Amino acid sequence: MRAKTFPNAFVVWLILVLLTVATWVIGEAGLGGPLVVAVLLLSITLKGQLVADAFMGMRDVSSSWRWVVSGWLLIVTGLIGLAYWTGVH
Amino acid sequence: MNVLWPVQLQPDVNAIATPPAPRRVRDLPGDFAIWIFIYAELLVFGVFFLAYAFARAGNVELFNEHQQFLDRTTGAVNTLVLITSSLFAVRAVEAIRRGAAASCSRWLAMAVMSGGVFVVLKLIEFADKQEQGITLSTNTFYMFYLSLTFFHFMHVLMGMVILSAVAVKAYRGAYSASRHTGVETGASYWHMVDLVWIVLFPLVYVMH
Amino acid sequence: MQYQSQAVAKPYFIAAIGLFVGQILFGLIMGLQYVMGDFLFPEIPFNVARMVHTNLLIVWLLFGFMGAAYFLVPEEAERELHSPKLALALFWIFLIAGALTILGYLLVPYAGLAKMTGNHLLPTMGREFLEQPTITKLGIVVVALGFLYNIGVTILAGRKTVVNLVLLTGLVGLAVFFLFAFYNPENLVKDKFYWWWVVHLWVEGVWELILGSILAFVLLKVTGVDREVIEKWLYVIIAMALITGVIGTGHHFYWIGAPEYWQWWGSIFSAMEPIPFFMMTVFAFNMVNRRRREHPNQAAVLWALGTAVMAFLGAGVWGFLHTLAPVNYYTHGTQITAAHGHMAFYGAYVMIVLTIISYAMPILRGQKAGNRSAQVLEMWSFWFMTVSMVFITLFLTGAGILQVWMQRYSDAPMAFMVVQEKIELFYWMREVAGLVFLIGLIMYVWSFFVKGDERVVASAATA
Amino acid sequence: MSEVFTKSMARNIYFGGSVFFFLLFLALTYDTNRDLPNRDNRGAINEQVSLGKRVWEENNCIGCHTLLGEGAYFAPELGNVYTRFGNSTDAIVGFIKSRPAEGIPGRRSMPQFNLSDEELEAVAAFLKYSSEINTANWPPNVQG
Repeated sequence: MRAKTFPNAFVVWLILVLLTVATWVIGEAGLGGPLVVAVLLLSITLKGQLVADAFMGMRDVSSSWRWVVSGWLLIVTGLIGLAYWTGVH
Repeated sequence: MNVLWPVQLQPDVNAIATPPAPRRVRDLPGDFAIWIFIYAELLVFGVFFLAYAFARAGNVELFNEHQQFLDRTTGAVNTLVLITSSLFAVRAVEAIRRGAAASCSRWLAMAVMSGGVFVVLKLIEFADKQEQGITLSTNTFYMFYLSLTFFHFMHVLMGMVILSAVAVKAYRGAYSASRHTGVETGASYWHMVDLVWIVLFPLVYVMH
Repeated sequence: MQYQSQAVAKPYFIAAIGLFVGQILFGLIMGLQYVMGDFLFPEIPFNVARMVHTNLLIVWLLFGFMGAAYFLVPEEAERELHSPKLALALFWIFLIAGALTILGYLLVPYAGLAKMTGNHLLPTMGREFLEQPTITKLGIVVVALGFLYNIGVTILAGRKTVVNLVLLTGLVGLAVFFLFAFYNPENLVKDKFYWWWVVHLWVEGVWELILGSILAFVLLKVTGVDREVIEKWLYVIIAMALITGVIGTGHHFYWIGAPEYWQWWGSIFSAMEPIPFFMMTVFAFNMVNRRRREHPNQAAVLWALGTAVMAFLGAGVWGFLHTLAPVNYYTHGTQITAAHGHMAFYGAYVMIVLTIISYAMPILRGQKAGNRSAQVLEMWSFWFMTVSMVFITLFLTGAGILQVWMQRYSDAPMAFMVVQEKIELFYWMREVAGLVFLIGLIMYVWSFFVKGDERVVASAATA
Repeated sequence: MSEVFTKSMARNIYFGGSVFFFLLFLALTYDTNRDLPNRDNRGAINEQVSLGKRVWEENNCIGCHTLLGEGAYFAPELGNVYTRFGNSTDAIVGFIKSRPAEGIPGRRSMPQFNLSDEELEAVAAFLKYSSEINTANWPPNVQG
């Protein structure tokens, strides 16, 4: 199983690159608004979880410690979303 | 399965066919002390991000107006640099698990050099802002932009120091396939620096 | 007592307790002046009583820290103190200089004291907590240098335990940051900014290292838990203390003319400051629960646990209450600050000094632990002082909340003195709680003179 | 929890972390000093203000009052006393001068410091200077 992490890390890297480029495109296009914010937050959560799992090695770690990082991501992105939502209203 | 979805939700079919891996559930990689530090840092950054988001909620126009003047391209390139650097750190850990100390040291050196690229790009960005006379006291948006990026910038420098020390130790043969906690410790810290930037870049540079 | 030279700690501890009594007496005078404005006026005006109250606190805590260092450093380093003679000489210098300064406060008008001591040559007087004449400040530096030399040489020549190294970095930091007491620019903002480099970086910085190492030492001794475990937790806790506390200084820069980003930096980092205190509480209880022996000195165990809890409450919880900038905007410089100050100083620093005295004093007097009756009395004094301090804090908090409401937050803000009269009841209750504290303190002092059953002492000594 | 939790790593985090955050503190201090001229009303500091600060210090005013919220909580805040007294240094001088030497029965009273006219004017000038420091709108109202 260890050996199998080789392509994994690379694929993860590729996904991260694509999501980053997508973020950049959204930024350059000047897109904004609730939908875009939601998409970006989703992308942050996905990227963060990928880094945690594939790079930090969290997917092999006992769930309570893993959940600290995942929980951090969810709380931070969730509350950022809430803050942006209150900014709209 | 592996190629399509990198996060293993279920044990791999091949893995079941072959003798099971020695331990499916691992401990946190590296020294537990660094994880106390990592979690503490995540907490600080998390609170800082939320402070940004809620401060923005009260000043939406101001934040939107000044956000567009940030250098998104440099920010995006720096994101790519950091995730690539993180990948190098992953490779370094894989190398030392195989016992390939020289290779581990090389991957670490490449990670540090990528960090150097980040630092240079960031310095150019800071210099540009300095030239425009933008400081922490210009307005709330720039206060957050400079505070968050500078605070993160210092973490990159710190990570480079840590990884360099680990690289030198690896080069000198201090680590082996059975004893390499130091490499995992340094890499874990470096991934945290990456993780934080992954939130920071879209939040401060793009999201509005 | 493992090393003869540890005995120099004894006069330091005795002086500390003596000055502690003085501090409390002046605290009671001030408490009365809050409700009877003309009490002892103009003989001892409030500002003089307060100066004596706070300066005595600082001086006796320093005596306690130095005594603690002289006691634990030889034991940790496994060698005699470099120079017990120097330690004794510095004791007398410090005590006499301290006593003269206090007498100067009480007998000479402050402006006269400034003139007598040549304050115009290097003006450093008249700033909160740093009221000492410049010459006294120089004396403190000399004493601190001699002390550091003595301790430093002993530590570096002996076994370098984590407790000793952390204590040493804390003491060096204490001396280094005190040097900012000599920087007093005419620019008020800069004056205040760097004044905090002494005050904050002491109490929320390097003093926490001293606190942590003394607590670790006592826990090591009374629980018998593996040194390795205690030492690495000590490192982690003080690391968290500095990580949060250094930038946490920013919570003092909100309203003194410093840039406004300190409101964010200060709020975020000081909001984390309770973490190390919380870790310390968990750590202390954990170690005691995992103890490998029943130490005969139960009073010392009680003080150690009490320190951990009260430091968390006083410094952590009461600090957090008003540390966020939007809250602090209304509470800054009110009785809320006083409430926090009282419980934080008592819980963190008074109690840690009493902890090490409780552990060390019987040993310095040739026993392993005080006799049973003495310990029972000491534990009663613990509860009297600690509970009354909780009430002092609660009453001041009540006073502070009302003060904030009437003077700061209300649509029709009232004048300071009008509000003070309206919250008089809380000051009376605080004074009563202060009297209970004094009773506890008297019991504490008394506990040193209680003769007990010799048999118990003998069996404890052989235990 | 990781199986590995070494004292040396804990030590590294202690030293590394403290140095890191102290450097950050120095960086922010540097920026603060750069920004202070915009806020700290240093243009108003002259010899009189300077003398006033000395008078303030050598009479231990901070032992009862707060100044910009720091000090003792026994007597009113003085950072804004100039505005509270109707933007008048004369009112400040008059108040200090008129304190009864024996106090006021049953009430708190400021001591009579017997300051010279020059000192009185100086301390009032110092308090005027203090009131014009940019304190981020603190205190919330004129009562201090």
